[in-house]
Amino acid sequence: MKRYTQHTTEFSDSAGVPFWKKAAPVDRVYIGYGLFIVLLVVISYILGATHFLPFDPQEINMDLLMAPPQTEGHLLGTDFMGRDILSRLIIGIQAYFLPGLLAIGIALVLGTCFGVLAGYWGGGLDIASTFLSNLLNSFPRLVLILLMVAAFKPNIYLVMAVVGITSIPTVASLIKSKIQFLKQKNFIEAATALGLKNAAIIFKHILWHNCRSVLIIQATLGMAEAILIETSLSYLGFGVQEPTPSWGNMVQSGANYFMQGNFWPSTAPALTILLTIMGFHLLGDGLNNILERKRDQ
Amino acid sequence: MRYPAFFKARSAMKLASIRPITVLISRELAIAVLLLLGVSFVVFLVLFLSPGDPFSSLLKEQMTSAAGSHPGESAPWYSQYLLWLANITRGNLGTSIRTGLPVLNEVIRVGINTLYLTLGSLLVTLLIAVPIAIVSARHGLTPVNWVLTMFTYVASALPVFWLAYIVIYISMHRFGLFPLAFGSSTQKWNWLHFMLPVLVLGLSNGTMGEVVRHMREELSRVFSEEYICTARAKGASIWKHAFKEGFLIPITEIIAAKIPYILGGAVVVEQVFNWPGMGRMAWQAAQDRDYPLIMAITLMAAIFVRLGSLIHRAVHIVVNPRSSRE
Amino acid sequence: MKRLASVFLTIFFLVLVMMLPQAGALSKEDGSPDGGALNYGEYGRPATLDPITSNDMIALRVCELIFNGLVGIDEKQEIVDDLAQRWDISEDGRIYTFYLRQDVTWHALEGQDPVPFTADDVIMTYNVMMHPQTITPLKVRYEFIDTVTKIDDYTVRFTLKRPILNALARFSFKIIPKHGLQNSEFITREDPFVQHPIGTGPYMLKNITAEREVILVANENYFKGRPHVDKFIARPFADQNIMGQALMFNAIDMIVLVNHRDIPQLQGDKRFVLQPYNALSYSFFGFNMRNPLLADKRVRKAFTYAVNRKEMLDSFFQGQGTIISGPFAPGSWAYNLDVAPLPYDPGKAQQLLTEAGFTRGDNGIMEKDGKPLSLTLKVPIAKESEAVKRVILAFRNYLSKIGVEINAEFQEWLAWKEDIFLNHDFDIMFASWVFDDSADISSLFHSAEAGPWKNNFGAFSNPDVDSLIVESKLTLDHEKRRTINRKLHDIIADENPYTFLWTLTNYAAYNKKLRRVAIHPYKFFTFADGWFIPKSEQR
Amino acid sequence: MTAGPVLKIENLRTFFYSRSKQAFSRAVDGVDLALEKGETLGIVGESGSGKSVTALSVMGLVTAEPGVVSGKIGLKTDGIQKNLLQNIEDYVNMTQNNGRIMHVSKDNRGWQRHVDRHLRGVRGKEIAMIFQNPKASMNPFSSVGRQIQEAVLLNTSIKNPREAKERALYWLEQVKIDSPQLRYDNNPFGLSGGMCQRAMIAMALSSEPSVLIADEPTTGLDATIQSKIVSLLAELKSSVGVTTLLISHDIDVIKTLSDRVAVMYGGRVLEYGPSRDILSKVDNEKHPYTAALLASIPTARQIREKSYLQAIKGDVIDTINLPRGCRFYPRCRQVTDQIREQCKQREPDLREIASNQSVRCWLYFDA
Repeated sequence: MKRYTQHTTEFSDSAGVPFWKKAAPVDRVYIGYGLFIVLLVVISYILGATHFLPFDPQEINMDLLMAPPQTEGHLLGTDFMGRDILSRLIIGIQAYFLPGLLAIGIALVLGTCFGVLAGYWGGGLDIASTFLSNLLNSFPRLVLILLMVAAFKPNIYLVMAVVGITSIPTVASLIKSKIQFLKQKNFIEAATALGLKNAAIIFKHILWHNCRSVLIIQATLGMAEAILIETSLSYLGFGVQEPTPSWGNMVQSGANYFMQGNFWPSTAPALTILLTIMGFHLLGDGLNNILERKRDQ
Repeated sequence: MRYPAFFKARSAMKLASIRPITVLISRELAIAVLLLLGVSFVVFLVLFLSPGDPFSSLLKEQMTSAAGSHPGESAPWYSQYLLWLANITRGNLGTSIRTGLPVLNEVIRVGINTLYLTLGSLLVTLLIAVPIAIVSARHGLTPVNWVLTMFTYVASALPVFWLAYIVIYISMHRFGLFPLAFGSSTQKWNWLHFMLPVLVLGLSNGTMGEVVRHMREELSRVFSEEYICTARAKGASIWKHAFKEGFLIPITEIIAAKIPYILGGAVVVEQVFNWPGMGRMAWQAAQDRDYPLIMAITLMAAIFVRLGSLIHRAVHIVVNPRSSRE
Repeated sequence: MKRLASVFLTIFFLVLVMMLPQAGALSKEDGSPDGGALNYGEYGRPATLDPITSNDMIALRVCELIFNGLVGIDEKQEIVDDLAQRWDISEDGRIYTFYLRQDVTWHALEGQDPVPFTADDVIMTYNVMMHPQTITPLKVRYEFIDTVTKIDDYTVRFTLKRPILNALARFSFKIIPKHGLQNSEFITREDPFVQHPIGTGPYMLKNITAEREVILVANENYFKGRPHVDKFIARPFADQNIMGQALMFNAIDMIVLVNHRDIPQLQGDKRFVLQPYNALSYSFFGFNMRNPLLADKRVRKAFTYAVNRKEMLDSFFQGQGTIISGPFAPGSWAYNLDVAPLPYDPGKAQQLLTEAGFTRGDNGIMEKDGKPLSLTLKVPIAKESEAVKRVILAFRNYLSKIGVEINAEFQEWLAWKEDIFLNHDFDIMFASWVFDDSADISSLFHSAEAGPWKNNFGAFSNPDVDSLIVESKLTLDHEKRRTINRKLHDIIADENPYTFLWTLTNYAAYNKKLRRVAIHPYKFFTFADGWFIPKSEQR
Repeated sequence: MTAGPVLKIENLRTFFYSRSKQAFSRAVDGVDLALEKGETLGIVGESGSGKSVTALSVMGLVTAEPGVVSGKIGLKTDGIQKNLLQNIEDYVNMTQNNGRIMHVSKDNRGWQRHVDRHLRGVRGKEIAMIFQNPKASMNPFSSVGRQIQEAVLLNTSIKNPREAKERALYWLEQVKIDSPQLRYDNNPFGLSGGMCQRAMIAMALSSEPSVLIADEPTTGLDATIQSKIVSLLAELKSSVGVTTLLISHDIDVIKTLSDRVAVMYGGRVLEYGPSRDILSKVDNEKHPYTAALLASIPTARQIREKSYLQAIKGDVIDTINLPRGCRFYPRCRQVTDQIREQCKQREPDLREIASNQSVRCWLYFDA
């Protein structure tokens, strides 16, 4: 079987082609899907914030425990307290929103600092920040979280701070390699020769113009990370606690009935997690392909 | 006349080419030791800052004998740390608050189990991800390997315990097999008991999608290197030439980078599959605030991570002589 | 919940009031076949296996197989001889003399001759238990003993500080061997004995596997005759759902405590026997009376009225339990059946709050002098136990209906303990207590017990209760105590320091192959030497 | 043995697709060349004129899509005689409109697989190649000697590793690498650029090929080393006498080494003939592009007088938006009014204007 790739000539002027048209169709699908998920997340957030939900997510219905989908208007059924699963799914994103942002914030800000110190000034700072990065990398994230839980109290913000801190090395190494690449191209020397101040070079020319996309991609991946970690922690009992709904604790409590053949209460949130994380990952991937790798051939 | 000179020069060359490697590897070792020191310090710091002063109980005997004073009060933090460190280097990690067993033995015992699980699932991850990466690096995204790639993305986005439940459910109701790896002393040993947890963790440790992407990028980058073109031009196998840079180095890189993630996933998988490993013990220790135990587990996990990256560095140094110049 | 019970169990021992459903005289010449193995699943693993330092249920159950006490208990809950053949009690009830069996030997280590059991072991056990370096929850229980003396190798005399009721039952503590300990003065968890116990019981520890399975084998020289089942294997599980499935899949033969959510599934399964037994513990919501809002009896009572306990019991526990009104085991001599549990009556609750001076605020929350009735409920995290979550959530829900806001805070176990018992930083807490075997509630409700790490965490204080408790402790007359306790029950039910919920019926599930199973409510394996598996079903 | 060229390229077209511009770049657009046995054919032209792509197309090394789309490359040596682009039509679908290619589709994977199979025994064995940028072209993870040894083992009758090593050492000596035994174990990064290029040449020659393609062998090297490599190549040409396709933008190199020369521009051969005639004499009988190229080389006098260099005005043609007429027309300075319309409208053929010399320019013939 032969698979032909189609190429059509175009004799028109091609200078002004927007970047999304340059993207491979696959990347466009990825980004489209990712943006769709982000949109859903934002919509859920707004719906949750304005209480525009099919049911009150906290409303307990003792007569309707573990109802299957479509029962009495509960589109996705009810959970072990007879609460509406759909409403809880919608509002569940809020459990990740601020903690996730905290993790992302820590990772991006400190990671960028580390990266700039290591890449821009180099020398001893480079060695020191590489050492610190390696040090942070030496801790398996979940084990470190368990250590923190043992030492302090389990709290989603503490956990997310740990997630953020352990993500620093990734961001730092990306920023560092970016700066080293720019250095190789004599970009920084040229800028210095133009009389620009260090601050201007770093903030405007390096971070804003060249590292923006890297940071955006890392932020999308960070959100996915936060959701997955919280899910694992929920299983271990240290995640977001009732009555606040989070997708993680919904899967966990639903999974208690999984073995008895009652799949739905855990499947609905698990699929939500799956689709959302896929969305963030694919968005990051697509952006990476477009913005970072395939500038042009 | 010619040969003696030749041999002399050759041996000199050999020396020159080998010495840097041993030097470099020992340097890596030294860095690893330094990092472990750092890890121990961080662990110490976390517990030191935690409410409840876990160290006074840990170091009680040493402190009183060393400082001759009441523990925890007069001793400054650094002497506490040094004492603790000295104990560790002597192999004395204390005894578990919960069971009274020496922590070192306990952690080594469960550590080995976790190592099986970790390495096994790493193997699973690589066995699935690498072929997909190779195929898509070589042939681009065809529908088949696009589907496979998506599969790896799905796998890495699944909550691991949920997948574990599904696998257990299916294996019980479909195959009539109860997938508990350990705790089966009266049952006949079945390799599937071992395989399922490894498979679940391998699939769903959250790294597979990234492994595929990394391998694919590295491989396609190497395939577009000029020396691969040279290799093709001289009729040699490009796989052979791309092996070291496009395969060996990225794989050791992945192994080094993903061990922490897999160890994290192991915490959950060990719970579900009743695997008597470090993760399960860490969870128990976190609940009981069994400080000596959780410290030892964190250290042990860090040792695993450092070992992984040591292997990576060693391979990198041995394979790539350029790095000896860097 | 069970976890909590397991910890407090060691502080309050039980009154053995429940009649066990299966009974029957056992003798070792009963013709039942020997052989077979019993795998049973436990949620978690035992920390230690000796009877002194251990404080979890799992270890307690294993100890029941390995060790014996001076006296034991039969299936009718009556005290029978065990290591002591017979005993004398002095007229004034202060001197107990035990005449020990002379045919008892300790489990022999491999290649060694069995060591005979003597009075020295009993005396050492007592001394070790009471040694200040020994950390054991048993200590408080035996403070009533003044001295112990050895009369001869097979006779021991205990002198009590003062005569107490039901003292004989307390001599059921497990005896450990003198030659077993590293240090014969005290025992810590670092002693190898705690992991490799030697006892006199029907089973001896073979080994603890790398997977932390505890493997026990039949003691051929057991003084009551060799037990029938060859092997007991305790298997630790880390996930209750998986443990339930393991039973269904015959990977294990018995679960000592079945999760309530699994009961319907097991009930329909012909392969298993579901055996109910009373948990001998009760759940409650405890109020912190340091909070001025909760210091008012009417508020506390309003809360109890507002909660539909029946509905919760039916929905979450399949109705398997009894709603209680006081801190005594229902059906026991101390329980006052005249005090009925408060009914579910939100209207009455509303009314009581109004009486107490609360009015509905703007946001629907009751308030008094501008202070809203918004309380913090602290609960320990129990992984996978959604029964606790359900009760908490339902409680919130019921109270919100009468305008009380409850902020549930799930805390890690140790942090929770600190907050409740040390810092007293809570308004309401949820927990369960094990019933005390002599119906002694002094540490719960006596006002002197309100300090840090003491059990009157809510600082309940009532002069009548105080005096009644003291009076009850001093009396030796059973009938008189009964009257006092009935009075106590009445006052406490009225004062409502707790919202008493229920005592649950627990279930053990085991494979049908196991025959003549009699179960002790929480020690579980007390009668295990009589269990057997028919030859045809031994694997 | 039959007479005729060893390598004959006919109507070779190699296209690239630019996704961002959504259009083709016609890197090589109908090139005809013939390489006689024993001679050195030089291809000269600015960067982007399609020289290297021609060489890569011969070797089947074009990986970008769609790649080689049409043509015929006949290889006729002692051992082998085949069309290197055999069955290319099976893999390519072209639609033409008025002679212009509008649409191409290609089963590139199938083609690659086919080529890899088809060229087994050709690559290395019959045609060896030297690349520009020698340091990047040697495998950095393997020693220089071992890479040569590998070539020997793969492409010659020597199958014994020890013998192959001897042979590799011999070739290292042939390319004037001092103390070859020492260098044998060196990795490419340990060698200088010139040294690397020598090793590359040794590697190419060690396969004892019938045709050697040298793709910009001196580019990327220091000037002094360039001249050394050129003289080495010249020496090897006389001593080994291998048939060579030499590609360079450096006219001096071509002049020194090649017997015949093809001047390429915009994917087309504009002039083709003996290098002596084309590159040395300064007279009018050449394509304006060649003249411009020659003029851009500073002569000794120019350097002495520090006069301006005569660069060719304008940019190298964009092979995406090709003009209808002559490709050099936009930059041509010799257009006369008489032929201007023709230059604009129609592209001239490559016609013989003297013995062995062909030119593609309206100046030399009528429509």
